[in-house]
Amino acid sequence: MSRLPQGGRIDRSRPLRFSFNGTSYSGYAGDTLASALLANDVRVVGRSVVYGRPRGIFTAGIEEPNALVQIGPEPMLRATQVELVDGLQAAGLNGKGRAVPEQDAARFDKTYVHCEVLVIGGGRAGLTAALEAGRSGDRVILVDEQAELGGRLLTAGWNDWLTSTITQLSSMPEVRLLTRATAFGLYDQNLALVAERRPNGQRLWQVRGRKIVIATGAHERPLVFANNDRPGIMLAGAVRTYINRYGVAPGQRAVIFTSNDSTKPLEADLQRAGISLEAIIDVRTGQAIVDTVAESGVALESVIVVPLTGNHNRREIQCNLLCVSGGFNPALHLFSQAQGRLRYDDGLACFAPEAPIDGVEVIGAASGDLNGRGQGTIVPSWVIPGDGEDWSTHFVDLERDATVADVQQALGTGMRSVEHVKRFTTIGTGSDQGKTAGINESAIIATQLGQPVGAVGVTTYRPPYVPIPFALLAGRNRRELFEPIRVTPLHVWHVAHGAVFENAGQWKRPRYYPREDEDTDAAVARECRAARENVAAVDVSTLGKIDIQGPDVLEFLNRIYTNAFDTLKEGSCRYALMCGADGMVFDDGVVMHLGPDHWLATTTTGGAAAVLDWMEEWLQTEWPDLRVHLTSVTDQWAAVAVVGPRSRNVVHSLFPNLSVGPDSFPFLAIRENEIRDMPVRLHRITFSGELAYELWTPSWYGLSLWEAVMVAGEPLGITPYGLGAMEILRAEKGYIIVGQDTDGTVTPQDLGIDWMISKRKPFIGQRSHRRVDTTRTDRKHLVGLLPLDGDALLAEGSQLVLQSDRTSRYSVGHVTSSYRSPTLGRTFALALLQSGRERIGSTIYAPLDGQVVAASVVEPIFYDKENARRDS
Amino acid sequence: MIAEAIRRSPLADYAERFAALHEATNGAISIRELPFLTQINLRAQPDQRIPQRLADVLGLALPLTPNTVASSANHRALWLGPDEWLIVGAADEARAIEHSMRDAVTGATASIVDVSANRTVMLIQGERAQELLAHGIAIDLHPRAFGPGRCAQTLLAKVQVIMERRSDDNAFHVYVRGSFTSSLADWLLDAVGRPE
Amino acid sequence: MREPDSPRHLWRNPEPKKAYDVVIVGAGGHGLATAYYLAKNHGIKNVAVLERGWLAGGNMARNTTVIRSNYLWDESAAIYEFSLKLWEGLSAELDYDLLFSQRGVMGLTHSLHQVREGKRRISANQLNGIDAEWLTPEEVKAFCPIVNISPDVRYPILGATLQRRGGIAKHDYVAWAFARKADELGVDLIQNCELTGFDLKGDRVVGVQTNRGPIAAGKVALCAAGHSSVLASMVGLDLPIQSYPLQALVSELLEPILNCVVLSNDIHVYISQAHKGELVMGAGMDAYNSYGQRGSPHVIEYQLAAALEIFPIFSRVHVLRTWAGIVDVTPDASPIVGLTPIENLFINCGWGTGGFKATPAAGWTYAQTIAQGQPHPLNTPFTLERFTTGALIDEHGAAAVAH
Amino acid sequence: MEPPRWHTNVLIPCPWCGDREEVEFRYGGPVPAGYPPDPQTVDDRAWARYLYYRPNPKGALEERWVHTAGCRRWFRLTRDTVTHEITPASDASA
Repeated sequence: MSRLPQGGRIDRSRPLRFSFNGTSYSGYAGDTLASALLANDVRVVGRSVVYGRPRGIFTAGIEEPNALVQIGPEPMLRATQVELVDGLQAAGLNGKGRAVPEQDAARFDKTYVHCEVLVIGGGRAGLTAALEAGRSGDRVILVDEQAELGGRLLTAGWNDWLTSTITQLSSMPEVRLLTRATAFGLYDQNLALVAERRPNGQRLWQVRGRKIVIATGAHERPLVFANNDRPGIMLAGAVRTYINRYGVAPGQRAVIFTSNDSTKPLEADLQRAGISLEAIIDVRTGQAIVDTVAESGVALESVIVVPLTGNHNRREIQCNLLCVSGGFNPALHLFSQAQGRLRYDDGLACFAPEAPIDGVEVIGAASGDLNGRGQGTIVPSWVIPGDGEDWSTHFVDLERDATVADVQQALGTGMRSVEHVKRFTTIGTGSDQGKTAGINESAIIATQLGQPVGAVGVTTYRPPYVPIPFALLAGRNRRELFEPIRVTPLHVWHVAHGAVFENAGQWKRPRYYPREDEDTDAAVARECRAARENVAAVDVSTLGKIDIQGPDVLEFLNRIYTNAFDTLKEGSCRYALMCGADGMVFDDGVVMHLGPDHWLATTTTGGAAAVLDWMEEWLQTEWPDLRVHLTSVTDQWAAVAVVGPRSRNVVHSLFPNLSVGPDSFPFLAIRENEIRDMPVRLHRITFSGELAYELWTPSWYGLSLWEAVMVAGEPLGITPYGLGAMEILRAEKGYIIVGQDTDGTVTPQDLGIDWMISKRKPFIGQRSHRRVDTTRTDRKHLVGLLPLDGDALLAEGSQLVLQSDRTSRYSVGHVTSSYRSPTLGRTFALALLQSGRERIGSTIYAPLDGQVVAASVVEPIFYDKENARRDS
Repeated sequence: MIAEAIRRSPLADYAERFAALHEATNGAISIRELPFLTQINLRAQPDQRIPQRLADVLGLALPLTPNTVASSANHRALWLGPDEWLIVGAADEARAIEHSMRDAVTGATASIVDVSANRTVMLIQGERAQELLAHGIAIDLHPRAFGPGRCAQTLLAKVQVIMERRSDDNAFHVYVRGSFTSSLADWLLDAVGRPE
Repeated sequence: MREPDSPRHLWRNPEPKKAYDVVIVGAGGHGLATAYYLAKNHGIKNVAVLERGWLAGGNMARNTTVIRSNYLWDESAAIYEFSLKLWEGLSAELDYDLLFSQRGVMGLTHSLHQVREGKRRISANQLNGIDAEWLTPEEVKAFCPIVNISPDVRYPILGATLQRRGGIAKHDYVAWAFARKADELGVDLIQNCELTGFDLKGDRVVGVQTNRGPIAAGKVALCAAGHSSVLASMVGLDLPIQSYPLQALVSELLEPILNCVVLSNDIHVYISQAHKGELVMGAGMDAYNSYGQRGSPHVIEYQLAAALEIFPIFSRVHVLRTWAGIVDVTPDASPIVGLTPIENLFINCGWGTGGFKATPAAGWTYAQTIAQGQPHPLNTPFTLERFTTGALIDEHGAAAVAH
Repeated sequence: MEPPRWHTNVLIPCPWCGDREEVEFRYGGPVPAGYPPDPQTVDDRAWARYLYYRPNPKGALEERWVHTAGCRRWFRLTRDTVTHEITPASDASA
């Protein structure tokens, strides 16, 4: 055991058991997995990803490149960041993680939070800033990635200031202190994303801070020399942390290798921990370590030291701990993400913020103030030559196993940009994101090319600052909460009556209501027959509904829709079509004239939001002079269509005082009535081609209305039906579904519904119908198809060709809708077919997956061409 | 009075779950549906003389400051847009309010639409109510930014809602469209989470 | 080195000459491929490729490397299938292992609408001689066992299209390989050379101005993806293009787990596992114009929720790095390639999210267009003129998800 | 009484509701040239320009947004397409 007899911030009264690679060990509360492994003399924690070299713990923090572990379902965690808990089971990784099926019950959630000041980093600088901001009464959030506030103070010595500062902050009602919380992304307009580790999962804090204070400190960087990757080689600051904070001696015989003053306090720490200091090799005094030795091939056993002036005076020093410091890099990742520009500072030998950015302040070591780290005078010694010409063990990026030789080769190919070298060598692309490698890479390139480091620059910092689990960004938007679910007021009835549902955008809509032993086709066919032969009902509440009022509504509607509405009387409605400015069919629906200056338009279920936006866009941006007001009332109304030759009987029994005959309540008329206290608006409109009534009532009566329809229809055997039957019924009549029989490339003329295109008034899209392409006579037209074999079902989506042989490769259209019709006793389809109207009477072919179905081209209407049933 | 038997509010099935939530959080969060409130959508140009005439009818001045609410004993008017308000009253007053409002706007360009059944209202209150809502709502709900008398149309868990802070600091009205209501309620119940 | 055969030489870094027969603006994949095919197929070697930043540092460095040819319309299918055929021989052609892996591209559907559109695409592909097949949910599971086909999710999988010949390649290697071959044939690749203007004689372009001085040119070929509008505006040419950020991300390295490319149009996600082991994922485009090479985090959050619907096994995998490329999008999501109203000025842009997979074919056909001064048969449909006539090639269905 | 402003900077400043998250809005794109008073009189080329050509500058762009999840008002603002810095329009007209 290398646990020191005393000291550290661990709780020795709380021993914990854990296992690593199947071996059991013990540690204490307050340990990280890394400190506990060191305390148990576990020196090799993994193998490197490319060369399989043994690797040990290298740092004490987030920048760790070597000690990657898998814990349960979570791959590639840093042992230096994992808090020890009882029963922890970890396994070392060789640079690659494993995705395993999720079995844990961890909870990942998100919350928004606002503050005047967000301080990132709970070290001395961050705490000071938070205290100052907190005293003003501002809302302050202080986040820190560690389990305890204090940052480097936890290593450099706990003191009264820290205790008293935290006490003061905790007493401020508008100050929130978040530990175990890593700010990993800084976005436009001061949005910070913070990942907080919680007892049973993680939380994503989406923080909007009016001001953001970056106090993220600095990362120590290694020196680059031959065989600089052996277990036992560790950043000097990490050694201090293990001794002081965790009460662990990471070795027994130490050598310090440094280029700056920051290692001075380490000397006393080592002594206090009983670690013998064998030598201090300071490049500033003209000495360097040029190689390391591990006779047993695993962990460090000695280092080779030579004067930099020549290697004739070589000496070997036995040691099992090499404490390395190459200076410090301010942790500028977040500043850079926020579009802050960096400059290279020759005196500090690091990149520092060039200029402040609005709303973001950088303080402490992150700002380039390295006094607190005691860097002092630094002689950056970016690459230390080895014994020979071999640079293949001078590791620049430990996680990616990339060396100076790799950088040299990249430059040899002609590459000059640091971004190219990064891609060629993979330096900086590991899960540590090159926190200990990046600046060294730039400096090595600069050295090799004889350029200033600042001219080479660094690769762009991109979020996240630390690896973030997919599950945290997904949050609770999983499974049924992935997207909101919309249901109609009748939904409970549909569920209770066994409906099979279909997703229609966000809506859940019944597809059919199977009875015992019925398959889909049988259920849909039964529902179709009921609508054609008897009476049936369908929930159409999902239709978009827009209330339109004002003196200029008529003019507005005339401009928006292809139809003209001048002749549409109050108390009547009309099928209506709208095009985009490009002349292509955009949506359809029914326009209802309800009263003086009062109209209502329905839209397709999927088009409701887009159509409302579209109408508002024209009103607000192009036609502000039109006095028209729009109000979305989609959810105000439940709507039930009662359909079929006997629908009149049902409606009559529901509304005994309403005259429902064909003359008194004709097709396209609207009537107001009520069932007991339930107000109902009735419309003679149909999407099935049958005699039909669409009944609207305020949504909270919807269920009662539907139940009343079912009760009134029961003696006749009324049948509820779903989308499956609805689609067949409408297709038999040649009624299109926008988005299925159209695809954004179809004009009303293509659909053969010229009668809906007014020639007497301008409307949106009209001009586009005169373009060269839209006036072609060989455009694709909507046609009907009847397979020659009435049992053969054309696949929806099948392309169409003119010859039956397999050589015919030129598509002349495709099948848009295709069904088995119980009414027709055969299959049929709708299609978009080139020059389709001229091809009526001919035969075309639909090849798919080796099958070819022949079909004759017919008018796109299969049932009741005279509309006798509709108008009956 | 309308026969309740034929009318059903979107959250009729949630009473038990809401009660359980209240209990599980020791009252720190409670959710209750306020069904069937009268809601009238008003569109009118504020520069016309309509506001004054409506003020007489409703007993309140239409709020002209965005995202604020004006109240009288019986009604509240929520600012929804520069020419749009939501007039809220007790249940079953829609016809009466609509009628008197229509009289008040005679001769002007205005639109009055009964949208009482378009949205239902959830009363979410308790000391943790704001924290719960912040899980899904991006605007700043702190009383300094969103105190009593404030309202906002925004997104809650991707669902369009109207938020209104009630006079009690810890109480919010959430107006949600009927079709989204059960989904939003499920989301809220899940958001409360488990004790840690 | 990790690749024993990784190259010792890729390109020279020459100073620009005073004049070239052809100046290509933009050293992305398309620019480099165009230069290569100009030299190789047409013997035009006095060519410079000018690059504002570092070679292949734009969308070529940022894309998610999906290669497929299963586009809907004949015009698109023809050029993308030609491209796929070139990909199939490209490693040999360029003497560089591009890690081209035909592991199959599966397009999941979660709605009856997308099922219909998927079958429509398959039928069209089959007519065009492009391999395409339909998979039932069970077949999806068999093809890619980690896909969740449970009906207990918000949008269950209803089936999938599959192009087995589709796959991925290593984007950097593709750029470097084209660059090396072009360089070998005498093409000058000039980095850190920013175009600042055009030299015109009447309606004819005769050269360009750069931050490294004027360069005379017999012909100038624009090839700058997201920045096409910026370049074209320097010569007074308007393009029906908008530039949007398209975000992508990678995970840490994982042991092999995902054996194919998976796309989902309905819930906007696409994902593959690269050769090295990282998951590479793309999202939908951000909604607004931007050249900022960064997007909004909510896009990534949605994307990962969508990915976990399909792959719950990736729950604890980590996002390592996110970024955005700038894609140039046309009104019909099809490219604009060919001549311009200005003599000797050529344009290749508007590939939107499909640029990477088109790289060899775009280079091949654009090179011929430049060399011969008239469109190649495969890029003929993609003229600017189509926006006037209305003869759009609407691939929105195919590109609704960016890949 | 001042209109309430959310206490922090967020992406899109609705001239009515204040600064709100981008997801509350729909992007209307660069402000197009106005709708031709009589489209029937413009030629195909000019009509194509109206339909398909919009400014796409690298830098300041005047564009439209609509606050779909809020007040449903269309409005203009100027946004830098590189820095994403936003300058609200001087008035609330769309």
